[in-house]
Amino acid sequence: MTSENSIPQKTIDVSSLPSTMFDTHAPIWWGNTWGLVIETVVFGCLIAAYFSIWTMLSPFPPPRVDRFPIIYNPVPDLTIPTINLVVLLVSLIPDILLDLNARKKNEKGVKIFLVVTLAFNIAAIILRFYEFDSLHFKWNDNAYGSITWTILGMHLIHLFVMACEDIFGIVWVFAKGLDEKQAFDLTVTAVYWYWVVGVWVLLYALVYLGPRFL
Amino acid sequence: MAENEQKPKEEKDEKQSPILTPETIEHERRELEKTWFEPRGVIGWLSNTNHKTIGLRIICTAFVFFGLGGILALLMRIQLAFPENNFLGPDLYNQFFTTHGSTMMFLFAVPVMEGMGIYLVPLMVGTRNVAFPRLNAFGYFVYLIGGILLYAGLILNIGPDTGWFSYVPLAGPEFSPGKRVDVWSQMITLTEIAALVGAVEILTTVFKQRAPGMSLNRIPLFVWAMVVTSFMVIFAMPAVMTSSSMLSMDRLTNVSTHFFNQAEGGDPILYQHLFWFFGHPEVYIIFIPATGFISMILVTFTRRKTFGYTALVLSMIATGFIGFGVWVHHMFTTPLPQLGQGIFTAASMMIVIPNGVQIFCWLAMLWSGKWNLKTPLVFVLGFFAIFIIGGLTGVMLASVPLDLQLHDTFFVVAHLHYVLIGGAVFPLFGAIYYWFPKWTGRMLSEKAGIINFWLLFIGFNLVFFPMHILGLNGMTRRVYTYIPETGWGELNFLATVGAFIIGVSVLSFIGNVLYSLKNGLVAGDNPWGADTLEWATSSPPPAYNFQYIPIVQGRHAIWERTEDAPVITGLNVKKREALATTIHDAAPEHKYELQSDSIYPFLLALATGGTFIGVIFHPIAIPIGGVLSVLALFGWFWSNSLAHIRSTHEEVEKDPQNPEPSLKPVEAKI
Amino acid sequence: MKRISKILILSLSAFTFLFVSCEREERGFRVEPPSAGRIESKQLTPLQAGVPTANPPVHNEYEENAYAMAEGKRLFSYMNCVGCHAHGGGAIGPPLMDAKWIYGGQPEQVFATIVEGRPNGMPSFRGKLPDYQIWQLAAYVRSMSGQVPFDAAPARNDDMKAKPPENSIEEAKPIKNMPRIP
Amino acid sequence: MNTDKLKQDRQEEQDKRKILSVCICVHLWTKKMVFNNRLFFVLLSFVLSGCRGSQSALDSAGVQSARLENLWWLFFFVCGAIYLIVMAVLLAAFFRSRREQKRANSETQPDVMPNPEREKRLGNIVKGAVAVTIIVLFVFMIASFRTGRAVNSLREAEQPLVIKVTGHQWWWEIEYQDRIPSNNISMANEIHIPVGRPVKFELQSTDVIHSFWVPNLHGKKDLIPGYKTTFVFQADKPGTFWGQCAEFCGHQHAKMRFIVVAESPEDFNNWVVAQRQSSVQPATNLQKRGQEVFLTTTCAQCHTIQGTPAYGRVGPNLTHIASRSYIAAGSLPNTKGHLGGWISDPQKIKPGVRMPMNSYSSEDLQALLEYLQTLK
Repeated sequence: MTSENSIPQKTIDVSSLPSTMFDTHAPIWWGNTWGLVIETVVFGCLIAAYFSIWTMLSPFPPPRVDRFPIIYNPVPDLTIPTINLVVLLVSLIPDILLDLNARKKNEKGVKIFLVVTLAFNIAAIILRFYEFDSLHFKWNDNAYGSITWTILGMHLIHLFVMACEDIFGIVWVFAKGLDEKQAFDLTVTAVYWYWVVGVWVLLYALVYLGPRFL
Repeated sequence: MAENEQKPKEEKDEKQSPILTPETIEHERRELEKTWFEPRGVIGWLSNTNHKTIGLRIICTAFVFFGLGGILALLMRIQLAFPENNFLGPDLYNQFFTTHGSTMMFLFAVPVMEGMGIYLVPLMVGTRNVAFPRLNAFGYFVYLIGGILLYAGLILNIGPDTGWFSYVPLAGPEFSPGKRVDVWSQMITLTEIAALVGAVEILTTVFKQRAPGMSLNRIPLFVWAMVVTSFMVIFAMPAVMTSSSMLSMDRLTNVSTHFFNQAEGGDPILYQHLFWFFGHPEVYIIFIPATGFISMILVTFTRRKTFGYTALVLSMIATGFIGFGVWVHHMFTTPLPQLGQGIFTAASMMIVIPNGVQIFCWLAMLWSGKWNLKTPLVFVLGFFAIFIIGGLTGVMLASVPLDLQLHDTFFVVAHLHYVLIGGAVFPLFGAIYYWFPKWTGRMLSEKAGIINFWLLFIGFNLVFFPMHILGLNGMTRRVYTYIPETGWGELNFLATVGAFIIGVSVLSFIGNVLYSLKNGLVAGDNPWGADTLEWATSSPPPAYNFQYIPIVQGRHAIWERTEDAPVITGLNVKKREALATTIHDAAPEHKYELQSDSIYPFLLALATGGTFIGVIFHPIAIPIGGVLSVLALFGWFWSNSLAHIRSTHEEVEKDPQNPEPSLKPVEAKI
Repeated sequence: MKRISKILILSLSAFTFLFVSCEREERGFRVEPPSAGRIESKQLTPLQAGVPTANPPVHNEYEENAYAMAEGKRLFSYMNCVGCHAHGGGAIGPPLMDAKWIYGGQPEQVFATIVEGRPNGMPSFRGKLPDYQIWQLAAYVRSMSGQVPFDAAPARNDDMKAKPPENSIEEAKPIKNMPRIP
Repeated sequence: MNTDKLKQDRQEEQDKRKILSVCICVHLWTKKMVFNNRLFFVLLSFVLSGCRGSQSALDSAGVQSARLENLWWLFFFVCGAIYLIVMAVLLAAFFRSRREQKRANSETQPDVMPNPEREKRLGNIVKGAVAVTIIVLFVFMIASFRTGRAVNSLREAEQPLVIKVTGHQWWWEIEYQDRIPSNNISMANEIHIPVGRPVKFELQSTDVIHSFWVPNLHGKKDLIPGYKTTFVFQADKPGTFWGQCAEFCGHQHAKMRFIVVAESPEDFNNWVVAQRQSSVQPATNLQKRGQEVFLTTTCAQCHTIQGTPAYGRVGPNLTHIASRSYIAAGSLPNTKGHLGGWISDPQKIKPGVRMPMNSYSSEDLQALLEYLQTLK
């Protein structure tokens, strides 16, 4: 129908349509969402493995007897993990503001909140490394150690990815300014961060509160 | 369902622009040709992001792996032809059957379906390219690296030898020394990344880039099939990635976790659950696209509209859902509670219902249509004859008591080949005969096609029908030999003969393809008189697919098109722009620019693949690979799309060669 | 296209040739034992502790073969070596996780120790095990102190964690300048 | 009366002849068909071989496998009928298309607005077919549920004989446990069970996952390391039945076989008594030399012979090796020649097996074989 010899009789001109739309209208938002669905399923599998290992071990977590100090009820410590949880939850505030500023194309606000978000992100990464100690086990001690390290590690990878995205955003905005496309990308990145924080609330409850209170 | 009178309302709001003149058409065509010019040279080849090129690459690569897997199967059949045969020995045999199974599942069946989807879906929904062209290229390279890893392993004597399921503890660190299983698990992770990437592409493309007017109830059935498949991929593949990563971590140097170590609280059955939570949906991930092929082929070759469109769509969705609830029927012989067995029996039998609905709808189409009995339709008829046997033996396997006898015997081997070859490979061959003219502009030979079909049909039944009886006679799976007292020799010999007939049939297919590429009849735009949008453009389609995005007025876009239907103008021809439409009604919403060609997807794939392969040998690969991957990603997002297009424009202008394909102007008579 | 395929083929074949000598994974079921054969050390007295060997060290091919070392590991528990040496930690017998061994740590010395037996409890396995299995054991024993390529050494067991897996043990360094006990 | 009897006899004779002649005719006809028609032969052999064979799931010898067999035939016939019906519909559609519309080609006007009445009629047929499918599935489900319950009901029905089965790579360790430890019997790859009494198997594995399967008697059950599973079955007629590992377990998965000997309770008791004996002491010089070879070389490292200092627990218990009918996990008949070949080069017969190659002088080997042959 579009070959040379048949000329279309009627046309619909779309040249006046906008070139960026936010949220569910945009393909990239959908791509990001599918990615998050995949990651959520991965965490779902890890949670299933966690419970499966729970049923295999009794008591759970198993007493730590092969290393000093011996701990008979090695439920994970709560101090650093809770601080990290608070850090992550508070980081939502600059991130929401970043989201709003990007929508308003407010370049100055975007710059400020990008840096603040990155700072929170890096703080979370550093705290995460201390968090591993509060588990009392190493990954190769037993299956409990393996699964908790893996859950924390998987989440740590997401924190790293976010840090890279933030750094990229900062470099771009400071070098090239805030164009429409970049503003939109920042809103999508914000969705990713909401997910990273949201999934951590559940994982925190599972890994740290679960053995203590269930 | 009233699909004809509903047109998106937004269309009327758009201003009607003046009628196009031949000059503007020609001018815009030249501009599009420049904008969408496919880069040349080695770097160009590696950075091409056109969905048709990538799709064909995936399909060709998958067929190469199909051939390799088939050669392994032939060697295995020679080993089993006689009792106490010494052709391969257990070590090679175990490597071969593992590689055969893994190849056919991970390197052939899933990728070839994804490849068909990546080629056809953007054409069928009427858009210029997939939503994330660079991601698409990345997916292909990751898949290729995974496949090369498996076969390099096999050549270097590190071929995996624990079966395509790699159950622990056999595949665990203690009983599989060396790197063999590591190669397997990294191959799995790489190919699953590729599959996930393809699924994200297809879902986003279908959700946001359909041609105006293609509301949800007008989407072609193959596109629906790919949507359901992609959903299943997104929910199933992460499970196998998790289990294969856990297996790697259990095995790898300096990691040595205890996920599957019973003594330290791990659970070998956890692996089976995770694996089969993926492993059963995998079957439908392979089968549902094939049902899409069948629905498309039947419409074209019975010359009638789809019978039971809604029922077919719903039954595909139902299959997708129930497919996740049946995985335990692979584990009926493990210690499981009775209640669980009952539930999974019921679910496994329930999945017959949607498949039954599909088959009955197709039979109704065949009953009421006018048959244009060409090779694609012949392959679909072969599908009926074979797949239904596989489906019925599947019902037998769903029953717990029968499964206790049949599980892990050659009966299961027969069943799964009847389902996968009958259910996926026959429709796939039909689909290739159907769409080959679209890909290449030339028809495949009909005569060779019929020969191909009969050889495949006879050979297939000769190989796999006796296996039912062998299984009932007690022959278990994955045995490298058997003693003469068992009396399995004759039927096994018969099966080996059949395997060679299949080999000849595949050779005839390859011959047909190679011959027809140069000498086939020239196909016009629409040689089969088909109904969907991909036949509305030239064969092979231009890089930009459609010069003007068409408006869809019915389920059968070409058949139901009125004479005065409008087309879309106003997309920027100097940019790689696509039209985004609303999810439900596919009304035009906004335009947006697709990413341009880039070498970075290839570099990222190299970095990712290098990390996964390197970590088998040394943990240092993780930090190095991680940094390289991040660098590649920075390059990926940083590289300006416009700069690249400008350079290709110049390249085209310098290039005296006319990029237009020169075909003889003779139309084939079908 | 042609050029690309040429490059691809070339690089693939280079890759293949690069690794063709890699025999780490070979599973020799009916193999000749490493060249040394039986070590014929003529012992006049059982007291020959710490005598340095004059012969050049024997190359035990099994130390580069993952399958052979896994077999050695299996034999280590089958032949009840665990009973005295524990999982390398030592109990009744000396520990094997360090490289400072009374009767020498070279492959042929380990082989000789297993074949001949040693005073104070180490039994002789002469004739009780085929030579090739003793070589497999010797390779495994050396892997416990990280003296074999770590990507061929056995990984962890599917049982209680008694020690870190052989493939993650750092290579043990003999302690130099230790005061000699006369 | 005499004549009556005579008549009767003659009548019977005639009947017999008639039957015989019919039989001969059928026989000749079959023979003719068999020899003249290869295809028929192939089909016949398919059909027959389905119900034959020492290791066939359809040659049941126990109450459970009989139930499973019945369930199989129910599924087989119903599924077969469904398949034939669908194929008939397809064929009918083919001829219908031929007859009514001749042949279509790609220029045939597509039927975009089909006759709504016909569509509705077809729709109703499809709905009916789906309904029938659901009913058939429901029947299948009920049948399989009932069979499953019946098969499981044997558990704890009577005082079962308890046998402990341990899977090793690649052989089966069979232990009959008794309250008095010295009465324990340790066997390898051969299970003796009394006819008509349920036998409870306690299954466990020491290395990887195996699966315990005797097709003639019952389905299979996995042996998973760390899990203890039980499995009950019963043989209802005497015989020797093959069993095989059904879960891939490494190099020699194919040759991890065993036999189940079902015998009358008296025979079984005799066998038990014989197995509880210690090993036979060597009588001749050659046998004594053989025992010496056994005890001083590699053999004793892995194998036990009760009554001698050989107490290795790695390989099968050889106290009564000569009473077994197969060696090498059911892959070689137990003859002197096979035993000799197996001892000197097991890696040729079962590559990868855990038993090492042994290089004995021929005299030593002869003596060893002579000794092992006496261990009834």
